[in-house]
Amino acid sequence: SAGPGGSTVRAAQFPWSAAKLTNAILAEVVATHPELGVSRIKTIQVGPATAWAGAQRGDVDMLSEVAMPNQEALAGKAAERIELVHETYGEAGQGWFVPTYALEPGQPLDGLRSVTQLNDYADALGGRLVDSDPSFITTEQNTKRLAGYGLDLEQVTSSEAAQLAELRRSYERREPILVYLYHPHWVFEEFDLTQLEEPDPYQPDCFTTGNGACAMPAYAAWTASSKELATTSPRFHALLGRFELPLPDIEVMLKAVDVDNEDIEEVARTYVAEHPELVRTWVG
Amino acid sequence: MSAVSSTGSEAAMIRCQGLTKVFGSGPAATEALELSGRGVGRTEIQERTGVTLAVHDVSFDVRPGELFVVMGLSGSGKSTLVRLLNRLIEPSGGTIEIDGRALGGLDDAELRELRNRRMSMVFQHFALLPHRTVRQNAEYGLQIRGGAEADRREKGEWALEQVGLADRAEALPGELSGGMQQRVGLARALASDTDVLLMDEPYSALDPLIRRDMQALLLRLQRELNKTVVFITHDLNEAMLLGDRILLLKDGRLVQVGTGPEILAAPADDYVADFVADVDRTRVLTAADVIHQPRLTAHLDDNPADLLRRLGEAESTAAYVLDDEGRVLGVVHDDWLALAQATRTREITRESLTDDYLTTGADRPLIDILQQVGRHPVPLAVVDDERKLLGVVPRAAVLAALATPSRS
Amino acid sequence: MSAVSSTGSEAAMIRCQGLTKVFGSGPAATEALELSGRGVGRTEIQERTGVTLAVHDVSFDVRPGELFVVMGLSGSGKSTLVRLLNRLIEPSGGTIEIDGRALGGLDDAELRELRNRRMSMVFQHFALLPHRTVRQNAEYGLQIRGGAEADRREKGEWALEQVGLADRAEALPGELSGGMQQRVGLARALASDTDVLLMDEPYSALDPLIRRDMQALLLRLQRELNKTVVFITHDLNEAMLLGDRILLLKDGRLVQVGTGPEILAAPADDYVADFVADVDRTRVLTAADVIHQPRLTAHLDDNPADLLRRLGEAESTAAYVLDDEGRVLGVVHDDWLALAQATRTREITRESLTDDYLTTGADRPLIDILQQVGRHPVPLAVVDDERKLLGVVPRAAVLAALATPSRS
Amino acid sequence: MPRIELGSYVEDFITWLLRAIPGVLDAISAVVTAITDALTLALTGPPFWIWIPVLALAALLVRGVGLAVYTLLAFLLISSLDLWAETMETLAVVLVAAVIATAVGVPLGIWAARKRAASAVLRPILDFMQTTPVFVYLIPAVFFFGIGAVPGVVATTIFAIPPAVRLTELGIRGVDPEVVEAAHAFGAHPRQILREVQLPMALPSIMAGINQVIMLALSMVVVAGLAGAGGLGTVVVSAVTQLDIAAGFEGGLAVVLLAIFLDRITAGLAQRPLTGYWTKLRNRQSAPATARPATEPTPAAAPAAG
Amino acid sequence: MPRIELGSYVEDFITWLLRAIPGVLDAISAVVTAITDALTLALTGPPFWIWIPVLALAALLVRGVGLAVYTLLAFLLISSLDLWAETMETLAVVLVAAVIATAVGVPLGIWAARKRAASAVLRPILDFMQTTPVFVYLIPAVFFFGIGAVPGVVATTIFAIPPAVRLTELGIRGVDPEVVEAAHAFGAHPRQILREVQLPMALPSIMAGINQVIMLALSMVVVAGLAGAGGLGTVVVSAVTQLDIAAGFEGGLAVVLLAIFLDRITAGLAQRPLTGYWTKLRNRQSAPATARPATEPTPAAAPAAG
Ligand SMILES: Nc1ncnc2c1ncn2[C@@H]1O[C@H](COP(=O)(O)OP(=O)(O)OP(=O)(O)O)[C@@H](O)[C@H]1O
Ligand SMILES: Nc1ncnc2c1ncn2[C@@H]1O[C@H](COP(=O)(O)OP(=O)(O)OP(=O)(O)O)[C@@H](O)[C@H]1O
Ligand SMILES: [Mg+2]
Ligand SMILES: [Mg+2]
Repeated sequence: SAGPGGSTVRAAQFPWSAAKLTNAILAEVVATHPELGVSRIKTIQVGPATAWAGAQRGDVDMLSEVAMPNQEALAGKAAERIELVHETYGEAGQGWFVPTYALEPGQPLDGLRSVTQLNDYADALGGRLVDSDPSFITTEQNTKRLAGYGLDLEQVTSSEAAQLAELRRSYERREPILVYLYHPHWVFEEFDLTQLEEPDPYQPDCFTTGNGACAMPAYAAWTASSKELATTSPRFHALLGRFELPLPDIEVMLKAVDVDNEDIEEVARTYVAEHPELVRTWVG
Repeated sequence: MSAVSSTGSEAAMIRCQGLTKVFGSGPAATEALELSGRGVGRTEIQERTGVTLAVHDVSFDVRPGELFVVMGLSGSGKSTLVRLLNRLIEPSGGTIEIDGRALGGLDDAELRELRNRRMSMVFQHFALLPHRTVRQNAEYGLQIRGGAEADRREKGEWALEQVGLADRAEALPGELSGGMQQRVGLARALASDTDVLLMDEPYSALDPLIRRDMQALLLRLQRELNKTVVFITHDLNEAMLLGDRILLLKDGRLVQVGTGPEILAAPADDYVADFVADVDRTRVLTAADVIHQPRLTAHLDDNPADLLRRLGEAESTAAYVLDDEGRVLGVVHDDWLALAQATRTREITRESLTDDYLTTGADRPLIDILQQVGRHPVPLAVVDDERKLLGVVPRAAVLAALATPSRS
Repeated sequence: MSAVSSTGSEAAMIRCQGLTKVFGSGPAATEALELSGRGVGRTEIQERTGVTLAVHDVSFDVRPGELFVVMGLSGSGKSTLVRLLNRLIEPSGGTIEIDGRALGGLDDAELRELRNRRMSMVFQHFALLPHRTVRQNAEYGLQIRGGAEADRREKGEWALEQVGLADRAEALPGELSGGMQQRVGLARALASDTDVLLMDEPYSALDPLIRRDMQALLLRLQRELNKTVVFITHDLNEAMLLGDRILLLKDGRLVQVGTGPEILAAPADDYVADFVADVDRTRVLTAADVIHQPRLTAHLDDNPADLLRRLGEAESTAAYVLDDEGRVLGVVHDDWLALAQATRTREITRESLTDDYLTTGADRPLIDILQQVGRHPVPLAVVDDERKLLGVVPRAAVLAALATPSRS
Repeated sequence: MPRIELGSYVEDFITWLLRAIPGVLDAISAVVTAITDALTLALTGPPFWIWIPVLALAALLVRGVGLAVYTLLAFLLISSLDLWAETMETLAVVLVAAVIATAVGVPLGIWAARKRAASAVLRPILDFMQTTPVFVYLIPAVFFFGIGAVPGVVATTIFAIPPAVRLTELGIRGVDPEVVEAAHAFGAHPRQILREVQLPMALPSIMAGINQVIMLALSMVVVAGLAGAGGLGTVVVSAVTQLDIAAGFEGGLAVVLLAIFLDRITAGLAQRPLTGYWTKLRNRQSAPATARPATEPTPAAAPAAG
Repeated sequence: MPRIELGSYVEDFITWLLRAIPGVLDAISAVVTAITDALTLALTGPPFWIWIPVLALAALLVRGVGLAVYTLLAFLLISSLDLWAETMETLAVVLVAAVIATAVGVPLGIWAARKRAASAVLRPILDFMQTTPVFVYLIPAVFFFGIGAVPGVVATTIFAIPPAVRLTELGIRGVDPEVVEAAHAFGAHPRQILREVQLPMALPSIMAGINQVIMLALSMVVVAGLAGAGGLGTVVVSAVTQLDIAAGFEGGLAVVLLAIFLDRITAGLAQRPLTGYWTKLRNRQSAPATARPATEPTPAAAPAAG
C-alpha cells in the first residue's frame, strides 16, 4: 500500500530479540534511505505458526529471522504467496552444551569432552538431555542422535523458555546439566557454556537414512518476502535479496539487548550508523 | 359428592367439575387415579404407587360476589385446589371455568391476561420479591399490567394503607416481621383490584386486632365492589364470619359444602362435626338460630280473665300484646290482669301495657343478645324491620344452643 | 411495667431484665434508645433514626413448668423476643438468665450445650433443612447431640407419630403442605426432649383438628414432663386455653402480663381490652369466674317455717341444704316447706330433700356448664372435690359474663 | 486400535469453509476489527494524564472513594512501568471479548435454565469451548480472520463464554420457585419474570459469572498476543522468551491491576444498593424535588449486560 | 512518569528465594513429583484395554449407562487416535492439580463466606492468580521446581483455585439464613453447620466451582506441556507450531473428551439422589435387610473434596 512517502511494509516479528533486531535494522535502513520507497515497516509480533498462517492469507509482506530448516515446513505451506529470498546468516552452530564450571577438575563432569562419553556421566546429569521446544526440527534430530550414539539419556522437551529457566536454575545451584542450544543466542553472553565435541560431522542423510550418529547441521536464518512486494516495493524487495548480517555482530547486539538491557532501536541505529559499507551493499 | 348449584351455570364465577390433581406422573399416576376410583385411601395409594393424590374429583361452583371459604385438614389439598383455579398447576383431570370460559382452553397470552386482570392471589408462604421494597411488591400486579405510573403509585399506596404498612413502604421484605410480610402479600393482591381473589391462609400470621380489621376490609370490598373470593383458613370462627359458604376437604375429596350454620347444624359426617366442634357459637349463631314460637301472645281485645288463666297454665307472669298486623305493642302482666279480672274489665287497655321488654333482629349473633336475654319476665322478642314479632328467645334456648355436643 | 414476680428469683426458669433489641447499629441505635427512653413512639423513632426498636425494656419471669404465652400485634417484637431468649440475636441491652445462669456470660461451647440440651425452638417460618427427609429433620437436634443411632431413631419416630407424620418420614420438606412442614418443625423440637421449648407461632398453619391434638399434646408434655414453654400465638382462645400466664407486647414494650381470666377481667388499657375482645368466653371463663354467693342455704336443723319465709323474701322456690361441713345434701322445695309448716314439723328431714340439682367444679369452662345452668329451680352448684358448696352459678351471671363489652 | 484420521477431516472441513464463506468471515473480521480499533484508538489516543482522571472518576461514581484511589495509583504505576499503551490495547481487546461473551453467554444460560434439554446439549459444548487448547483454534482463527486483534478476540471470547452460561444457569435455577410462581399468578410474561424476578435474584451468581468472564478474558492476553493482537501479551511473550523475569512480571502486574479494576467496577455496578457517588448525587438531586429523601424506588436492575 | 524498576526487585527476590530455601522447594517438588509420577504410572502402566473397562464401570456406578457408553466410546476414540499415553499423562497432572485446587479453594471459600474481611483480602489475590499470565510464573516455577510435571501442576493449580473459592463463597452466602439460624438454635457447632447445612445447600454452586476447576486445569494442559509436563500439551504445541491443524485438532479433541468425562463424573458424584448403579445396587442389597426399600437415609454428603 503506497502512502505519501512510499509504501508500508507489514513485517511479522517473532518474539525473540534477534528477530526484533533484524526488523529494527531494516526499519532504520528504510528510514535513512527514502529512495527505497518504503515509508514505514509495520511490525506485528506473532509466533511463527501464526505468522505463517497469516502469511498464507497475505496478512504480512515479509518475515525476517526465519529459522531454517526449523520453519521449512511452515514456509512450504505458504509458498504460494511468500518465498524465502535470502539467507541472513548461515553456518550458525548448534549442539549440546554443558556449563563450563561443571567441567572443572573435581566437578561432576570433570573429563567430559565429547558426546560419546555421555553415558559415563548420565548419573551426574540426572539422566537427562534438556531439549527445547517439541516442535523444533532439532528435537527430532536429537532423538535420532541419542539413539545413534547409543546414549541412555531421557530427552526432556518443554519450551525454550522453560529450558532456559532450567539452565539458569542449574547455574544458580552449580549443578551439571546437558542442554541443546543454537547460535546466535544471548544465553552464551550470560552463561559460560562449553559445547561437546562431535566425532562425526553432519552428513545430509544422517537423520533420514543414516543412523543419526552425527553432528547437528549448521543453522541458518532467512528472510522471506511476499511475491507481491516485488511489484509494490521493488527496490525494498531487492534489498531483502541482499540482506545479510554477520553472525558475530548479531551476538554482540544480542548481548547489548538481552544482557545489558539496551534499547533495541538504539542498538539498531548505532549498528546502521557504524556499518555504512554493509548498508550500502544491502541498498545496492 | 357434588356441590354444583342447580341454578343456571351461567351464574357461576368459578365452576369446577371433577377436578383432580396427582403429584407424580407416568403409569404410577394413572394407577393412583384408578385406585382412588376404587375407594382406596390416600395413604395407601401413597405407599403403593409413590405418588400423592392431592385433589380428587372435586366439583363446586362459586357465585359472583360470593365469599367462598375452603377448609380442611393440613395436607388435604386446599393450596393445591386454589393453585388449580388459576392454573399455576395443571389439573390431572377435570375442568375449570372462570366466568364461563374454560381455563384449559386458554392460550398463554389469554391465561396471563386472565391472571393479571381478573384474579389475584395471596400465597400461604407470602412469596414476596425479596429484592424489591414493600411498595414495589405492592405495586407488582399493576406494574405487570402496565399503565400510568401515578395510578399505580396511588393504588399501591391505598393498598398499603389498607393493610397498615404505609409507613414501611421503603423497607425490604426481609426487614419485616412475619405478619407484616403477610400483609405485603395481601396488599399486592388488593392493589391489583381484580374481580376474583384467591387467598391461601391470608391471615394466618396476623394478630387478632389486625386480623379483625382485615376481615372487615374483606367484607367491605366484597360488599362494595362485589369481589368473588376463595378464602382458605384454619380459623373456624373466621370461616363462619366471612364465608357465604364453606367447603370442607378431606384427603383431597370434597366432604361438605354449605353455609356455616348449615354445616354446624347438620355436619355431613363425624369428621365435619369434629372439625367444627370448637367454633365460638356465640358469634356464629344468630337470634334466628334460637328462635322459639312464643308460648302465649295477647291482643288488645283479649279477655283479661281468660288471658290470666292461660298465663297460669303456661306458668308465665306476663305476655306480649300484639296489634292486628302482629306488631309488638307492649307487655301485659299478671298483676294487672288479676286487677282487671277483679274489676271485670273486658279488654286490655293500652295504658295497662308496660315496656319492660327488649327486641332484637333475627340476624344478630348471640354474643350481642346475651345481655338482653332473660332480663325481663317476657323472653327477648325477635322482630322484623316493622317490629312484627317473629318469635322469642328464651334463656334456656340460648344456653342449649351454645353448648357443644360433647366430644368423645 | 415489670412482671418480675416477687417470689424468690431462684424459682425462675427464664428471667429477663430490661431486655432491649435495636435492629441497626452505631450512633443511630444509641439515639433510638435515647428517644425511646423519652417516650417517643416506635414509628417516629424509625423515621427519625432509620433503626427499628424491636424490643424495649422488657422484664419478666417464667417459672419452671410454666406455659408462658406471648401475644401482641404483628411486628410488636415477639419473634425477636424469643430469639433473644436463646441468644440467636444478641440483646442491645438487658440480661437473660436461664435456670439461674446469665446467658450473656456463656462462652460459645456452653451456649451450644444449652441450646442443644436445654432449649429447643419451633420457628415461625419453619426453617427446615430442605435437603433432608422429614425423618432426618426430626432427628436433627438429637443428631447434633450425638449418641446412639437407635435412640435417635426411636425418639424421631415418636415425635413424628405425635405430630401425625410417621407415614411421610421419607418425604422431603418441599413435597409437604404448609401445615405438614410446620409439624415437621414441631417434631424436631419435640424429639430433642428439652426442658424449655420456645415456640414461635407453632400452630399457625394447622387446621382445627390437628391443632386441638397438638394443644393437648403440649399440655400433656407440660404436665407430665414439666416442660417450660414460651409460646407465641395470635389465637386468643389458644392463648387462654394453654397459657398459665400471658404476656402482651405492644411496639416492643410489655403492656400486661397475667393469667387469661385476669387479663380478661382487668385489661391494663384499651389496647389490651380491644385485643382480647374477640375471645370465645365460653371456653376461657370457668365456673369460678361467674360464681355467686348463694342467696340462701339451709341446714337440716333449720326451721321450715322460718326457711319458707326467707325463701319468699328471696323470691326463690327451693334452696340447697348443707351439712355442717358445708357439703351439699340436697335441695328443699317450698311446697314441702309449706307442708312442713302446716304439719308443724320442726326440722328438715333427709327424706324431704330432692336431688334435682346439678354440680360442677370451679375450673370447668362455661362451655361445659351451659347446658346445666338454669335447668332446675336452684342454680347450678359449684362444689369442691369434697362436694362442699363454693357458690352457685345463676343463669343471668353466665349470660352477662359471655357478653362482650361492646366495641365502639 | 485402527487409526482414525479424524484430524484430517477437520482440516479439510476448515479449508472448505475458508473457500465457501470468505465473505462472511471477512465481514465478521471487519466488524470486530472496526470496533476493536475504534476502542483502541479511543483508549490510546488521549495521553494517560487525561485517561487516568477519567477512569478514577468512573470508579468514584460507580463504587466510591476507595476504588477511585486504587484506580489512580494502579494506572499511574502502569504508566510509570511504560506499559500504558499496551495496557490500553489489552483493555480494548478484553472489553470487546468480555462484552461479546456476556452478551452470548447470559442468554444461553437463561435458555439452559429453562430447558433441561438445552442444558444437556450445551454442557459438552461448553466443556469443549473451555478445554480445547486455544492454540488449536488460534490457527484456524488466523486462517479465517487474519493476523491481528480479531483471532485474539475470537479465541478469548470462546474461552470466556462458558462461565457466563454456567453461572447464569446456576443462578436462575436457584431462584425460589415460589416467587416465580407468584409472578406467574399475577400474569407476568416469561420475559417480565426473567427481567424482574429471575435475573435480579440470580444477580450474585450472574455477576460471579461475569467476573469469571473478565478473568478468563484477561488470562488469554498472552494468547491474543501470539495471534498478533498486540498489547501486554506481546510484552509478556517477549519477556518470557528472553527469560526476562522482570519484564514479564511487570507485564503480568499490569494485567492484574487491570483485572482488579475491572472486577471491582463490575461488582460495583451489580451492587444493590449502589454505593457509588452517582447514587448519592442522584439522591441528593432528587431530594429537594420530592421533599422526601430516598423515596425514589431504586429501579430493580437487570444485570449490567444484556 | 519516573520509571519504577519494580520488575527487577521481583527478579532479585525470586533469585534470593531460590538461594534461601532450596530445601523447601525441593521437598515440594519431590512430593508433587512422587504423587504425579505414581498416578501417571498407574494410569499409563496397564494397557488401554484394561483401563477403558475400568473407567466405564466407574461411570456406570457413579452415573449410569449413558455415561458408561460415552466413556467406552470416548476412550476408544482416544486410543485409536494414538493418544492414549499422552491422555493418561495429562489426566494425572489434571487430577493432582484439581484435587489440590479444590482442597485449597473450598476452605478458602468457606472462610471468605464467613468473614467479610477475608473476602475483601482474597478477592484481589484471586484476581491475581487468575490473570497473571501463566508464562510469567512459569519461569519462576521452573526455577523453583525444575522442568517437568511440577511447575505444570503448580501453574495449573494456581490458575484453577479461584473459581473454587469464588463459587464456594457464593454458594454459602446464598444459603437461607433462617435454616442456618435453626441449626444454631439446636446448638450445632459451626463445623456441623458447615458440614450439614451450608455445604449441602451450597452444593450446586460448589460443584459449579469444581467443574470450573477441572475445566481451567484442562485448559492449562498446553501450558503444562510448555513446562515439560508432557502429555497432550506437547502434542498440541508441536502440532500447532507446525501448522498441523489435523494433529492439533486431535490433541484438542482428546482434551475435550477427557473434560466431558471428568465433568460428568463430578456432576454425578454431586447429584442427590444418586442416579448411578452404585446407589441402585446398595438399595437392592439393603432392601431385604430392612424389609422396606429406600428407608436408608441418604447421608447428607459433603462435597467430593474436603
Ligand atoms: N432482620 C431485621 N432487620 C430489621 N428489622 C427487623 C428485622 N427483624 C425484625 N425487624 C423489625 O423488628 C420488629 C419486630 O419484629 P418481630 O419479627 O419480632 O415481630 P413479631 O412480633 O414476631 O411479629 P409477627 O407477629 O408479625 O411475626 C418489626 O418492626 C420488624 O420490622
Ligand atoms: N410439589 C409437591 N410435590 C409432591 N407432593 C406435593 C406437592 N405439593 C403438595 N403435595 C402434596 O399434596 C397434598 C396436598 O397439599 P396441599 O399443599 O394442597 O395441602 P393444604 O391443604 O394446603 O395443607 P395446609 O393446610 O397444610 O397448607 C399433600 O399431601 C402434599 O404432601
Ligand atoms: Mg396449604
Ligand atoms: Mg414473628
